[in-house]
Amino acid sequence: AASTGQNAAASDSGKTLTVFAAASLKAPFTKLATTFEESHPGTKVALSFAGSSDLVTQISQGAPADVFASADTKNMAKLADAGLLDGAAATFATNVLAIAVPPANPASIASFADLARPGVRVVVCAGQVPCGTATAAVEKATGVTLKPVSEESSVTDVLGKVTSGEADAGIVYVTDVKAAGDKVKGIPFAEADKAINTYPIATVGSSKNKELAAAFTALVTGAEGNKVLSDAGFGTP
Amino acid sequence: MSVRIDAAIAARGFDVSMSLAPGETVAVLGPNGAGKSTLLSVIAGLLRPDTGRGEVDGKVLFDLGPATNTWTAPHRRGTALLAQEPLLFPHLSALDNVAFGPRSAGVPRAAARETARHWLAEVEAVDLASRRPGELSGGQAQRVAVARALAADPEVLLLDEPMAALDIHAAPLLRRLLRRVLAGRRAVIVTHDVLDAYMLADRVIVLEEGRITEEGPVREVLQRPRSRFAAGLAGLNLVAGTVTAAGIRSPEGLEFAGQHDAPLVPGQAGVAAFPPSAVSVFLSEAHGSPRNSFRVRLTDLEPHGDQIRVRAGELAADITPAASADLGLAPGLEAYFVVKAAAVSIYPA
Amino acid sequence: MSVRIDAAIAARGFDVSMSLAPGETVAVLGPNGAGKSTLLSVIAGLLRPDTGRGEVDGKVLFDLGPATNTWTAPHRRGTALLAQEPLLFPHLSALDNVAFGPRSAGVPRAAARETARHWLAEVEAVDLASRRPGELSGGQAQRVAVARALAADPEVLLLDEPMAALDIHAAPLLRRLLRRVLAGRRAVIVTHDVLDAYMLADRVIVLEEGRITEEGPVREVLQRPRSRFAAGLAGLNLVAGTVTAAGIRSPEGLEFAGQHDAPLVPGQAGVAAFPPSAVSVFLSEAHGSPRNSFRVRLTDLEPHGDQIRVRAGELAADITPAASADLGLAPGLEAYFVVKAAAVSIYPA
Amino acid sequence: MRHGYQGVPRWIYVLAAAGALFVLLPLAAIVAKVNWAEFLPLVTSESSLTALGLSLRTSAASTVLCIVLGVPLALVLARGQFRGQRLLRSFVLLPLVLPPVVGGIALLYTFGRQGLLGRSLELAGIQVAFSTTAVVLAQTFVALPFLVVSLEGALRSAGSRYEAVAATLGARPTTVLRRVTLPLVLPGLASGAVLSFARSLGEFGATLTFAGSLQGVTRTLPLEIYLQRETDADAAVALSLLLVAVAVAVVGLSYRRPGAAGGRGPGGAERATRDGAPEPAPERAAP
Amino acid sequence: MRHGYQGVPRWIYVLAAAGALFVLLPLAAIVAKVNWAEFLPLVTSESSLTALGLSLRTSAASTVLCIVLGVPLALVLARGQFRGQRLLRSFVLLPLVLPPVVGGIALLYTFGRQGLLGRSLELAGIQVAFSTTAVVLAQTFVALPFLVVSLEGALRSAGSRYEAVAATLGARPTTVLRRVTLPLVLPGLASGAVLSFARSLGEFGATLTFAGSLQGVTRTLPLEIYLQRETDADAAVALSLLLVAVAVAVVGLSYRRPGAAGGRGPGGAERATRDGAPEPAPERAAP
Ligand SMILES: Nc1ncnc2c1ncn2[C@@H]1O[C@H](COP(=O)(O)OP(=O)(O)OP(=O)(O)O)[C@@H](O)[C@H]1O
Ligand SMILES: Nc1ncnc2c1ncn2[C@@H]1O[C@H](COP(=O)(O)OP(=O)(O)OP(=O)(O)O)[C@@H](O)[C@H]1O
Ligand SMILES: [Mg+2]
Ligand SMILES: [Mg+2]
Repeated sequence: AASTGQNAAASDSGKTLTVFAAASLKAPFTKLATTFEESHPGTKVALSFAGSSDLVTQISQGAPADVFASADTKNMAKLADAGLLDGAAATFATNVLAIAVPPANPASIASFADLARPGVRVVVCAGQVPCGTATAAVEKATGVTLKPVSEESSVTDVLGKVTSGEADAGIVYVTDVKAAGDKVKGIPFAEADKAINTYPIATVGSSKNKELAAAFTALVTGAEGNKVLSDAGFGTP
Repeated sequence: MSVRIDAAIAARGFDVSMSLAPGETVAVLGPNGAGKSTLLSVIAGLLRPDTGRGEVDGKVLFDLGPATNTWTAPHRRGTALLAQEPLLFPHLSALDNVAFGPRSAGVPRAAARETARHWLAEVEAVDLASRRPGELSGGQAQRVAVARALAADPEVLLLDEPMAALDIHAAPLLRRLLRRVLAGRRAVIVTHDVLDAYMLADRVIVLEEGRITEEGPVREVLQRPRSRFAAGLAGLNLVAGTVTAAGIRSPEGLEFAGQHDAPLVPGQAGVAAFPPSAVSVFLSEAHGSPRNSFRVRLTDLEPHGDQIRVRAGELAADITPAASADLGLAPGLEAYFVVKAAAVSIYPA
Repeated sequence: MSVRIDAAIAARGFDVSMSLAPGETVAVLGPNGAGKSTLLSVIAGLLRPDTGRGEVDGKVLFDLGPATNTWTAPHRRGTALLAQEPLLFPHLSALDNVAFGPRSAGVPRAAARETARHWLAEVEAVDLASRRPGELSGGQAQRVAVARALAADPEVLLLDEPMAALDIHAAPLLRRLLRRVLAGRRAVIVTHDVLDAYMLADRVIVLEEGRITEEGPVREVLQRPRSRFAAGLAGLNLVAGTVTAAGIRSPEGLEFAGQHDAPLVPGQAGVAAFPPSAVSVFLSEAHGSPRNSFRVRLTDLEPHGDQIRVRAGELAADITPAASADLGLAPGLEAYFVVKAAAVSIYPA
Repeated sequence: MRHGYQGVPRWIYVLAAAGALFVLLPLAAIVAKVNWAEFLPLVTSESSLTALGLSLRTSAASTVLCIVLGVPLALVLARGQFRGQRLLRSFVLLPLVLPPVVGGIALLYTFGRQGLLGRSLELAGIQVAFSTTAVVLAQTFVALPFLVVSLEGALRSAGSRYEAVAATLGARPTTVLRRVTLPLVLPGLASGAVLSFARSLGEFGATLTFAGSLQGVTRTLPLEIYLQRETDADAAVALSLLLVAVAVAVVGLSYRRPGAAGGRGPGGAERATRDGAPEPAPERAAP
Repeated sequence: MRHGYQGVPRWIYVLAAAGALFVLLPLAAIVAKVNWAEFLPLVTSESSLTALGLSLRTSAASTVLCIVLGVPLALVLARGQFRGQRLLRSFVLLPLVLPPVVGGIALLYTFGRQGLLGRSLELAGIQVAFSTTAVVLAQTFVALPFLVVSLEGALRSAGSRYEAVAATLGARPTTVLRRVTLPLVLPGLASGAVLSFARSLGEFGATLTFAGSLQGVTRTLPLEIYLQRETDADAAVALSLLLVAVAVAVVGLSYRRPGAAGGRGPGGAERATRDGAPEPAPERAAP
C-alpha cells in the first residue's frame, strides 16, 4: 500500500519482476508469485492481469514486462512474429471446454447435442476469441450447429450469463467452472478434447531481468507450478 | 370589499393590510425599499407571506396562519403583474410576448396575435412586433411589457412603476391609455409620480418601512398630507407638532400660525402644511404682516420650472431667479423663511 | 476637443458624431429607441461600431474603417458606465460591488472598502452595505449602482438614466450629488428629465432615430427648441413651417404671428414656439386682440400642477380647473386655441 | 455591428491550446496509424455496417428515453423542494461512477429472468435480456445522468423569474413548462442530449454484460470494435474512427449556431446581429 | 417568507419518479444481493484498500488537471470567436464517444514508448505509460469533456453582461475572470468537476490499456473490481458498492446547499431567506 506513483520497472531496479498474465490465470499466478518471492528474498513480483490481447498491445507499445503468460498461442505468436520475445515460448498448461449450466439445470442439459435443442438459450464465446475458436472446432467435430443467443467476447461474460440464470447453458473452460464454485454446474463432454487450448509463457525481449524471468518461467513450468495449476483445474501439457 | 389583503413578512419588516372596492384603482406611493413591490408580489402569488390572508371576490388567494395553509397558485388568481423590470421572454418576439396572456387563457393563436397587435398599437409599438426583446431599447421593452400585462385582461391588474424608462412623449400616452383601461377595473399601481396618482387612482396608499402610514382618496391625502413623504409628493412643506392656541408648535420650538376649518384641541398632534410658493426669503428678520418667520441655513438651490427652489433642510421656498440673484443666495447662507398665516393649513395629524 | 466620437452602426440606423470639451458634461435627450444607450455603449467599448473613430485626450478608443482596425478594450478606456439596468454583481455584497472599481484599479481591499463606504453614504445606502443585490429593492439597487459607477472615478463618466426608479426624496439627493461630482468632470448623461439637463449639463444633445437633431447649450436649446422633441421637453408648443411676412405658416395652412429678434427671410424654414400657459381656450371663435386663433379638437385633459393641461393633438393649453369646468371641456369637443402674438417666439429652424 | 467585449485573457488561450492538444494528439495518433488501404473494406464490411446501424438506432432510442425520464428528473431536482432531494441527486449520478460492467450486472439483477422485475416481466411475456431492448436499457442507464446533470445546471442558472412572470399572466404549470422553461433551457437540453447520445454510442461494458453480443441484435459498434481487437488491434482502432466520424457529425449538427457568428467580411455586420439575437447584447436588458 | 412559485406540473413528478426508479432499482438490486458477511473482509482487504487509495488520489489529480485544462477550453469555446470553434467543440467531445479501450490505445500511440510524443519524452528520461501518471492521463482524457461541456453551458447561460460591466469599471480580463466570471459560474464549475471526478473514479478501459494493472501503481478500484470478477462476480459487485459509497459521499458534499432549503418548521422563514440569497427571489432584479 506504500507504493507511490513511480514506474514499477524503474523502482527497485533488478529486484522487481513484472509478470503480464492472462486474467484467467489470476488465482494460480498470485499463489506462484508468493512462492517465488519466498524463494527469492528481496525480489518483488508485480502481476498485471488483463485479456491476452490487451497485454500484447501493451507489450508492443513498450510496457515494462519481464514475463508474458498468454491464454492462447495466437497472441503469443503475435509477439514472437514481432520479435519481441526472448527465446521461444514454453507451454505450461492446457484447458478444455465444458458446459456450464445454472445449478438447477433448468433446461436439463446432459450432452453437447442438447444445446442445439430449440428453446435452449445457449451463450458462447465469439469466434474472434480463443474459447470461441475452440467452440467452433467442437461444433465442426460433432456436427452439432448451435444457435446461441449471444456470442460473448470473454469467458467471464459467458459465465456471468449462466450464473445470473439468464442463459440455460454456456460453453466455457473447465477451470472457469471450477473457479465459479457452486454457482454453476459443470457438464463435461467427450468432444471437448477436439479443441485443447494451450497456455504458453515466455520472457519478454526488452526485459532487464532475464535471469529472474527465466527462474519464474521455470517455476511455472516445473512441478510446483503444475500442482498449483492443476489445483485450479488446468491440464498438464 | 371585493379584494382584501392582510400579509406579514418578518424578514422584510412588512405588515400590510389593504382592500380594493369593485372597480377601484389604488396607487401605492412610498420611498425606495418601503415594500411596494413586495405588496404586489404577495398579491400576485410570487411571494408567500409568513402569515396573513388574501381574498378576491370570496376566492381565497392565501390563508396562512398557525392552523391554516391555503395557497392559490399565481395562474389561478386572475391577477396580472407588470414587474419593476420588463422581463420579456427573451425567446419570443414582442408580438408573441404580448400574445402570451391570451394564449394561456386558451385563445387560438391567430386571435391572440390579433389581440396582441391591438395592444402593441395602443402603446405605439406595432413596428416592434417582430423584434426579439434583446433588440429593444429600455423604453421600448417597457412599453411592450405594459402591453403584455394589459393583454392578459386580468381581474386585478398590478402595475409596478409602469412609466419607468418612458420618454416624454410615451409617458403621457401611456397615462391616457391606462386611464381608459383602468376605468372600472380593479388595479394596484406603484408609482413615484403624483400625476399618476391624480390621473389614474381613486385612492392612494402611502407605504413606509413596510407599513401603511397614510391612506385615503387621492385629493384628500395630497392636499392634506399627514406624513412628510406625502407632503413631499404633494410638493408641500410639512411641519408636524402639537396644536397650540395660535397654531402648531414644532418639536424644535417653532410656532406656525395658520388656517383651519375644524376646531382644534390644543395639545393634540397636528400638522402645518404650506406650499413653497407661499414662502418668501429674507436675509434679515423683517417684521411685517406675515406672522410666520424663522431662521434657516440654506442647503441647496435648484431650478424648478421658471422659479428657483431654495431648500433649507426639509423646507423649501420657490422664488424668482431675479430675486435669488438680488439676494445672492447660495448654499450655506443663513436666511429667513417667511410665510403668511393665510397660506398655512393646519389640521390634526 | 478632448473627447471626439464618430460612429455609425448600420443595423441600428445609428450615425452620431459628438465631442466633449475638458470638464464638460453633456446631457443626451431623445425619445425611446433613439440610440442614447447605443451611444454610451459605443463610448464605453461594449459595442463595436461598423465604422468610426473615437478619441479621448489623444488616446484612440477605436478607429474602424476600410483600412483601419484599432480597438481599445473597455477596461483601458478610462470610462465608467452606469447602464440602464443596475446590473449589480449578484455574488457580491453592495459594499463589494461599489468597491469593485477601486479594487480593479489596484487599491488595497481595506482602502477600497473605505471608498465604497463613502460613496454608499453619499447615496444614503450605507445601511445596505452588507446586503446582496437579490435582497435590494429596485430603487435601492439603482442607488448602489450609481455609487459603484462614481467610485470607479473615471476620466469620462457615462450615466444612463441615473435617476430611474428613485423615490422623490432620493432623486433630488442624487441630483445634488451628481452636480457636485460632475463639476469639472467629463460626463455624458442620458435622461428623460429636463431638470437633469438644466442642473447637471453644460450642453444638450437631442438624439432622434440615431441622429443628432439638435445640439447646444442647455438654456439655448430648451428656450428656443427647433425640434418637436426638444419643445416637448421644454414644455413648449412648437409649430414648424415656412417664414411668411406675418410670421410662420404651418404645412396645414395655419398662420402664426409672433416676435422675432433677428430679421426673417420669407420662404425659409422656421418655427413658432409658445408656452401652453399663453394659450387660452374658447368654445367659439372670438375676435379680440390676440392675433392667433385656430380651431382644434380636444384630445385630452390632465392635471398639470395647479392647472389643467388641455391637449389638442400636438398642442397644449394650460387653464385653471375652474375655467375648464365652466367651459365643460372634454376630449372630443371642438374648441379654439388663442395665443397672443406677443407670447409667440419665431426663429429660423 | 459586433460586440466589442471579448474579455478572455490572452494566457487563457495558451492553456486552452494545451487542453485541446491533449485531446487532439491522441486522435491524430490514431489517424496516423490507420492503414487506409484496409480501412475502406473494413468499414464497409457487413458486420461493421450492421453494428453501426444498430448503434445508431439504439443510441437514438436511448436518447429519447433519457429525455423522457431525464427532463422530469432535472426539473424536480432544480425546481422542486422536498425531503431527500440531495440524496436523490447523488443517486441519479451513480451510474456515472459505477463501472459499466457492474452497471450491467445491476441491470441483470433487475430486468433479468431472475431479477427483481424480470420475473413479473417474464410472466407478462416480455423477455428483456439478449434483446435490442436490453441494449437500449443499458445505454439509457449509463447515459441518463449526463442529461440530468447538464439540464439541472441549465435550469438553475436560468432561474425561475420568467416562469413566475408567465404564471402571473395566467399560464398553467404545463403551459409554463412548454412555452417558457423548455425554450429557455433549450441549449442546456441540447447539450445534455448530445452528451447522452455520445455516451450511448460509446457504451460498451453494461451492454456486453446485460444484453450480450449477437450480430444484428445486440452487437453494437463498440462491441464489434472490441471483438475486432482480439484479432487485429489496428483494425479495431481504424473501426473506432468510424465511431468518431459519426460522433463528430452528430455533435456538429446539434450545436448548429452556438453563438454569435463572428463574421469578418463585409456584410458580417448584419449577419452578426441576426445571429446574436438569442444571446443578448451586453448592454441590453433581457438576460 | 418562502417563494410561492413552484411551477412544476404534477405529472412531471410521476415521470421523475419513473426515472428515479429506473436508476435506483438496479442499485437496490445490487445491495440486495450483497453477502454482508463476506463484504467487510473483502472491502478491508489490503488489495481493495490499496486500489481505493490509488483511485482517490488519481481521480483527485485528474480532476485538478481537468480544471486546469478544461476551464480555459470552456472559456474559449463559450466566449471566444475564432475559426474552427465548432470543430474544436466536436473534437473535445470525442473522448466521450470513443470506447475507452480505444482511447487507451490512442494514448499509447501518443505517450507510449513508440508514440508520437513518447519518443521525445523517453529521451528526456520521462516514461509515462504504465505509471501512475498514465492512470491520471487516462482518467483526464476521458473526464475532460464532462467539465468542458457543463462549464461551457453554464458560461453561455450566464451571458457576459456582468463581465462587460466589470470591464467598464476598469477590471482587466484576468480580474474579470477571477472576480466575476468564475464566481458566477461556480455552480456549473462545481457540477462539472463532480462529473469529471465521478468519471475518473469509474474509469476502467483506458486505464487498463494505457497504464496496465499493477497493484499499488496502476490498479485502481475499477480494475480491481474487474479482476475480482474473473474469479467471483458477486465479490466484484460488492466491491463496486465501495465505489458507489465514495461517489455518493463526494457528490453529496460538493452539492452542499444547492438551492433554497425548504424549511418547514418554525424559524424556517428566516432560514429560507438566508439560504435563498444566492438564488434571487422571483420578483427581484438580479439574475
Ligand atoms: N429577497 C429579499 N430578501 C430580503 N429582503 C429583501 C428582499 N427583497 C427585498 N428586500 C427588502 O424588502 C424591502 C422592501 O422591498 P421592495 O422591493 O418591496 O421595495 P419597494 O417599495 O418596491 O422599493 P423601490 O421603490 O426601490 O422599488 C426593502 O427594504 C428591501 O431591501
Ligand atoms: N441588439 C440589437 N439589435 C438590433 N437593434 C437593436 C439592438 N438593441 C437595440 N436596438 C435598436 O437600436 C435602437 C437604439 O436603441 P437604444 O437602446 O440605444 O435606445 P435608447 O435611446 O437608449 O432608448 P431608451 O430611451 O428606450 O432607452 C432602437 O431602435 C433599438 O430597437
Ligand atoms: Mg419596487
Ligand atoms: Mg436606453
